Amino acid sequence: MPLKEVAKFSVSQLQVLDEHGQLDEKLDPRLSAADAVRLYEAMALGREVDQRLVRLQRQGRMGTCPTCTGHEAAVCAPALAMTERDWFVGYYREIGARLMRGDSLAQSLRYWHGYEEGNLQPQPGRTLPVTAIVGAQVLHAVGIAYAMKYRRETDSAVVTFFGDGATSQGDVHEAMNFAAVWQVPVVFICVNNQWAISQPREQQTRSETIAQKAIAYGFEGLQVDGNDPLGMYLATDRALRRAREGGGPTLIEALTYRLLMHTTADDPRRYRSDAEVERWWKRDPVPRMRRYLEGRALWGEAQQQALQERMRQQLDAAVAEAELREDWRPDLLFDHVFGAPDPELEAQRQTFLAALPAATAVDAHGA
Amino acid sequence: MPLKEVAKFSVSQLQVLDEHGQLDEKLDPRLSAADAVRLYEAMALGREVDQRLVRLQRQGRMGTCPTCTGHEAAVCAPALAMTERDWFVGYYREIGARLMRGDSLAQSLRYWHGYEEGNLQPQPGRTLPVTAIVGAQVLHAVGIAYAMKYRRETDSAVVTFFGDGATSQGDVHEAMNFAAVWQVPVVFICVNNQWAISQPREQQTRSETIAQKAIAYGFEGLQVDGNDPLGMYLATDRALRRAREGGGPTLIEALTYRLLMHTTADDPRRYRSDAEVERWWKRDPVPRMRRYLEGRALWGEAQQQALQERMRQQLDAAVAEAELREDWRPDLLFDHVFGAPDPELEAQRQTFLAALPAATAVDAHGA
Amino acid sequence: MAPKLTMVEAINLALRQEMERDDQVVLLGEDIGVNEGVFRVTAGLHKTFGAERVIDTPLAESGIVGTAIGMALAGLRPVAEIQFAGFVFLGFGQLEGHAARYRSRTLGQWTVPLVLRMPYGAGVRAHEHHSESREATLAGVPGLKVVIPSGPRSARALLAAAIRDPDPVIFMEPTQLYRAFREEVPEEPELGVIGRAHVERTGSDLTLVSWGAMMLPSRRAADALARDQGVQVELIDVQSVAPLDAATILESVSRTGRCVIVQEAARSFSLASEIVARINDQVLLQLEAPVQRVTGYDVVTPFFQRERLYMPNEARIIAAVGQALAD
Amino acid sequence: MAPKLTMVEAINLALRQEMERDDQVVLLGEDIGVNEGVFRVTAGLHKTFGAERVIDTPLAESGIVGTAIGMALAGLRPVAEIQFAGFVFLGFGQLEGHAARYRSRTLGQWTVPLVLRMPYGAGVRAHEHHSESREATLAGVPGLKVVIPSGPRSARALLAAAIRDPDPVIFMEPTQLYRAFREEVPEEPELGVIGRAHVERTGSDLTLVSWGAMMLPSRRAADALARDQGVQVELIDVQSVAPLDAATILESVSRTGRCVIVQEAARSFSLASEIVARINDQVLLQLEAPVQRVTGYDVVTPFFQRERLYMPNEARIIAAVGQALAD
Ligand SMILES: Cc1ncc(C[n+]2csc(CCOP(=O)(O)OP(=O)(O)O)c2C)c(N)n1
Ligand SMILES: Cc1ncc(C[n+]2csc(CCOP(=O)(O)OP(=O)(O)O)c2C)c(N)n1
Ligand SMILES: [Mg+2]
Ligand SMILES: [Mg+2]
Repeated sequence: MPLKEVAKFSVSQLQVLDEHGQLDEKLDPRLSAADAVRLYEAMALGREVDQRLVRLQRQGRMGTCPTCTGHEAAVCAPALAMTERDWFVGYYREIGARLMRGDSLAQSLRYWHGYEEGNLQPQPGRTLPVTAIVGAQVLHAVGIAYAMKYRRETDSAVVTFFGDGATSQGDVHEAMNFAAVWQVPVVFICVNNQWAISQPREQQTRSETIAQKAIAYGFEGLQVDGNDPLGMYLATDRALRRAREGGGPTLIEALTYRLLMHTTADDPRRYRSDAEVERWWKRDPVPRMRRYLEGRALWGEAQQQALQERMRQQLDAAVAEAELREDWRPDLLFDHVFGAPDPELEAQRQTFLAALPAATAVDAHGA
Repeated sequence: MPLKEVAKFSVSQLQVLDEHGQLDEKLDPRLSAADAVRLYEAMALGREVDQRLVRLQRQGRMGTCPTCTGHEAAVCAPALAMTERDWFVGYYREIGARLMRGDSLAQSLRYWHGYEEGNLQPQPGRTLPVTAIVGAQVLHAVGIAYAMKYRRETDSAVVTFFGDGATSQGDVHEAMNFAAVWQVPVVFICVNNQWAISQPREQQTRSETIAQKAIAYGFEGLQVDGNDPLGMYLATDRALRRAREGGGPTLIEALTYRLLMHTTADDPRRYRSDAEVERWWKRDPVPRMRRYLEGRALWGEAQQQALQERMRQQLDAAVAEAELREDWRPDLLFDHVFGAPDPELEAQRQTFLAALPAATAVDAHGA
Repeated sequence: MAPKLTMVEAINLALRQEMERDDQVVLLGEDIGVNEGVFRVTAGLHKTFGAERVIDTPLAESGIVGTAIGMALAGLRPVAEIQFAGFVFLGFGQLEGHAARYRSRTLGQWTVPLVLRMPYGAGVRAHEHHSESREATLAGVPGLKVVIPSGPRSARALLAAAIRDPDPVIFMEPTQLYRAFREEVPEEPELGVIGRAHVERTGSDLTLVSWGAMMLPSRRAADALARDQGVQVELIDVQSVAPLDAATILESVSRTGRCVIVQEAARSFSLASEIVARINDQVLLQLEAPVQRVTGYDVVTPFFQRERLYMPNEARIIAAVGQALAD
Repeated sequence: MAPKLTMVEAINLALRQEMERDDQVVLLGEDIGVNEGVFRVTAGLHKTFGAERVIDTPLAESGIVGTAIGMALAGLRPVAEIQFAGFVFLGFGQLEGHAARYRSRTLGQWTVPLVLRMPYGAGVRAHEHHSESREATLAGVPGLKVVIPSGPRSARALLAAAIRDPDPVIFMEPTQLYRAFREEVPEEPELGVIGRAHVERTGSDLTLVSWGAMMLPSRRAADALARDQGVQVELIDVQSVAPLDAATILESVSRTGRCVIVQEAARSFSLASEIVARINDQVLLQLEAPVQRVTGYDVVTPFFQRERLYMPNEARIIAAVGQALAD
């Protein structure tokens, strides 16, 4: 065996609905009319929320927040493929999908406006809150998947989202390796939007694709057009089925693009060209999905008008609700350091409350 | 592009001198007689030191220490391929190679016997000390390689060693990714000895080979018979040349086996079969290299006898030197927390020295 | 009579009984299964409960902590082992950023009831990185509990309590005590109380505070002081570094007016410093002499040849008590 | 007259001048090159010195710290940036296990002269994980130096000193001060002294100790106390958390007999606690009242809506001074 080949691998790319609205019939997941409309509406709502968040932030009514424009297919189609029994373990750029999972829009607005209260979701069920530490949640996903396997919850798998930048983190590596060794039901979705703040994808890693990173762990990786809602649905659905059947993890690389700034504090023109951004606007997933619905005669201008109006109302109501501070209690955090009260913390709470009038004055001044 | 293949990869395995002493002429690196003998002697010395360390430990004259038996080809052949200008960044299982690099045997014995003094090497040059935190040193290697590239030291590259278990660590992942992105001159040698203490290779990671992990970073990985000194030499030499020429990193997976216990505190019969160990003894690299020398008429029983005698003397002298405590100064560590004295530490030193008589009594009692 | 167990056996008993009681308790770590742990703490458990509940993980500490967090979020009760405390800092990001915060940031909607066990401390002639005492680094993260037993019985009771605790608990096991002595440990489950110190010996002359392996020389010093000098110290075993039971310590100091704190850890930024600060806050005016801290030094933890020289011992404790009484 | 710079500009000046002085100084971090840092601290440097010396790294903090250690071992002078201090714990294993130890474990044969810069602290309405003050966690590792400036001029001088220092220096930059005020910073290089506190204002009634962003309310409180109550506090800027210049603080306390310490960090296991312990050790008998600690609370750092409520402010400081004077 002087110099012999011992292993061979390949990486494939999936696209079902291309940027011209052309559908690959053989791969068509044949969404029901209801699902197809639901998916489009979720994508449209995600887009709408994004624009409102930016506007609110510019008006000083919102904290620094990330944008999701461009990611709608990559995150909403997987959410459609998931059931309530599946776990959603995301990062910070999936607003549309989180709303599909039952998160409250008003609460999400509160979260980004710097209130812990915003993390209280009406029925958190199996949707974890936003995480800000890049990559960390991917390990949590694998631990949850272990619990599902351990409990024989064969109707449940875990879908976890992270960015192209996150693939550099040790935690993401450790997570994929643990998942493979344990053969647990988890789907890794890398939302490869070509940038990690100002770091372009090619300088994040030298691999030709992100999908091929799965080879390092011995499971399948697939590259998907992340702006293709049907492709993302199909890939996630297949991976989820495999996971639930005991086939272990899959890595899906969703090739997409962050069309706006990293967060409202970022100015992308510092590091990327308008031409590049323009090219990607042509591949925008939201109109692509709309054209698909129109092709199936499920959508038209009237529906669009109605949807716009519904979204506007929904957003106005959510903003109003989010801006209520009825439940505001300054010392809330002292309640939740531990599951039971601690004397030292209670003493500190008294100090805190005694100092509050002066602190509130400073706050008004400083804010 | 519905479902199209976008990337293809393969992994090869290299062997030059097989377990029956059969040489692949086409791949023969044609070592000079002097180099061939030097390599064998280093391997033999590594083996000898290992056995002595275990004996000393059993006699209570040595701390807990790892064994290197079986790894001689995997570590000494790369050391032969390296020049003084190259950096050696190892872990804890390369004693034979470290001695080739100029480390003092007596100092190494001191190190394993719990003396900081043992880390003082006569000419540390470009050989970093032993590291115990699994995987951490691999990042240091990449930083050093960056420095070499930055300084245009084109005659210098870095070779770093780590185990199969270490591949699970986030640090090793981050290191390989940084190295690829930076295209720095570093050779990653994974000494895959099939075990990480009691964890077998297949439960460490599900990938078919360790070599294929390089695919995740976009550089070449190669599997080498790690018990084949010529194969290891050839692979390292090629990778070093490529590195020095600006071709970036390479991953070499050295397929070998830890023939003895993990450390003197370990009992491998708790977790692996004698039969498996037996099979690997048949592939022992040291006799393989000897047969190769004999085939080239460079070695015989007389040389072997002389070598044994030299090694015995060298070891006896080193043990005697290591056991001298002439330079022993209890408060040594206070000197080296920082590069300049600090008043608080100096005050603490006085407390320490004042308490020393009583502490020494305890020590005699407790040790 | 209850059997006499070493601390290793007592910890093993707690693990076994908690696993029998609750099938959501799973163990994970490096070499804890087939090999039964490098200190044999998990002896027999892999055989009894199988590989699914006693999980040999890949070699990655952040992975161990991070997946344990996920397990806990999903309702399991993971008891993870870090092979030596020196390696826990590879998982510190997960502890600080996630285990410690989930309850607080979600106002109790999500919680992380995990236990992270780890041998720690010097005194067993181990290799570098295997002998640190960094309890303060962990206890300094709000949201983490840190518990340190000082003998077989407290180890068993506190570990059982940690496993049933609704919050993340770091359970630090002094290697020096693993087989240092045996103690009767009742077969029926005992539950310690996290957040409570233990007054091991009452006395009115001085309050002696310690924890973990340093309880050994502290006990010997207390005996010797009583025997040789008629000095009656009140000996307090801290047990719970976070939350800290300051009340018990302060009450004692307010009576005795004098205090010596003995810790293995380096001197600065330590639990001893924190206790002094609490004394300052609340009982300074009852203090008759400066608090004496008998501690490790602010140096990198020495290799094993020097470790005993750097660790507090009976003589240093007795000298500090003498100083506190003389001041 | 020297130009008036913000702290961001002053740090930038130090980086530029040190890079001009020594071509072995290289910068690395996330988004520090083309983007010039999320706070623009590295403005212009990528343009001037190129991508080889101002390195945009992949997104991995342990990777940043670990490769910087390698660079330093090889003789470069890396100045690494952690984008926010909340992420440094992903690299804590490298700091604790390697940066802090190389000198000691090799008795000086190998050293790690790196600087790790990081914005930290609350007050700029940032997202979670972006507002912690954990200087004590880092300073508690023997072998690491930790420096915190309180204004543009000290930031520039201390950073230059850190870059020339032979040991690993953690340089913590209070985000709240980045653009809070301008100060004259001379063009010609100034070198701060690591390990030395700065007596910013002398006074004989009470010693007020603080550092970082908390120097702002401390200064205001000192002004107000002098103006409104005729109380003269001696105001000390700690600057160097490790090594700590205890002598300067203790000398002052021994004169004033009273001390208030103001920190943003949580109360327990903190630098404030450590300073109290040092006071206990050496000047307890000169103390006329308990030391007052005005601190953050032992809770998970709040999201930004509550951050100002949790941070010390002028009113709390003045109240604590009043208490210390009354006791
Ligand atoms: C551990 C950590 N390091 C750095 C950051 C700062 N940061 C926030 S998002 C981001 C880029 C993430 O890029 P990517 O993973 O590609 O996700 P994207 O934002 O592009 O969706 C960085 C560097 C962080 N939040 N956490
Ligand atoms: C970070 C860290 N975790 C755990 C350990 C304990 N430990 C020491 S060696 C070892 C196994 C290493 O296996 P591998 O990388 O395959 O190297 P080998 O010892 O087989 O040569 C373990 C778990 C350690 N030293 N460092
Ligand atoms: Mg991205
Ligand atoms: Mg191995």
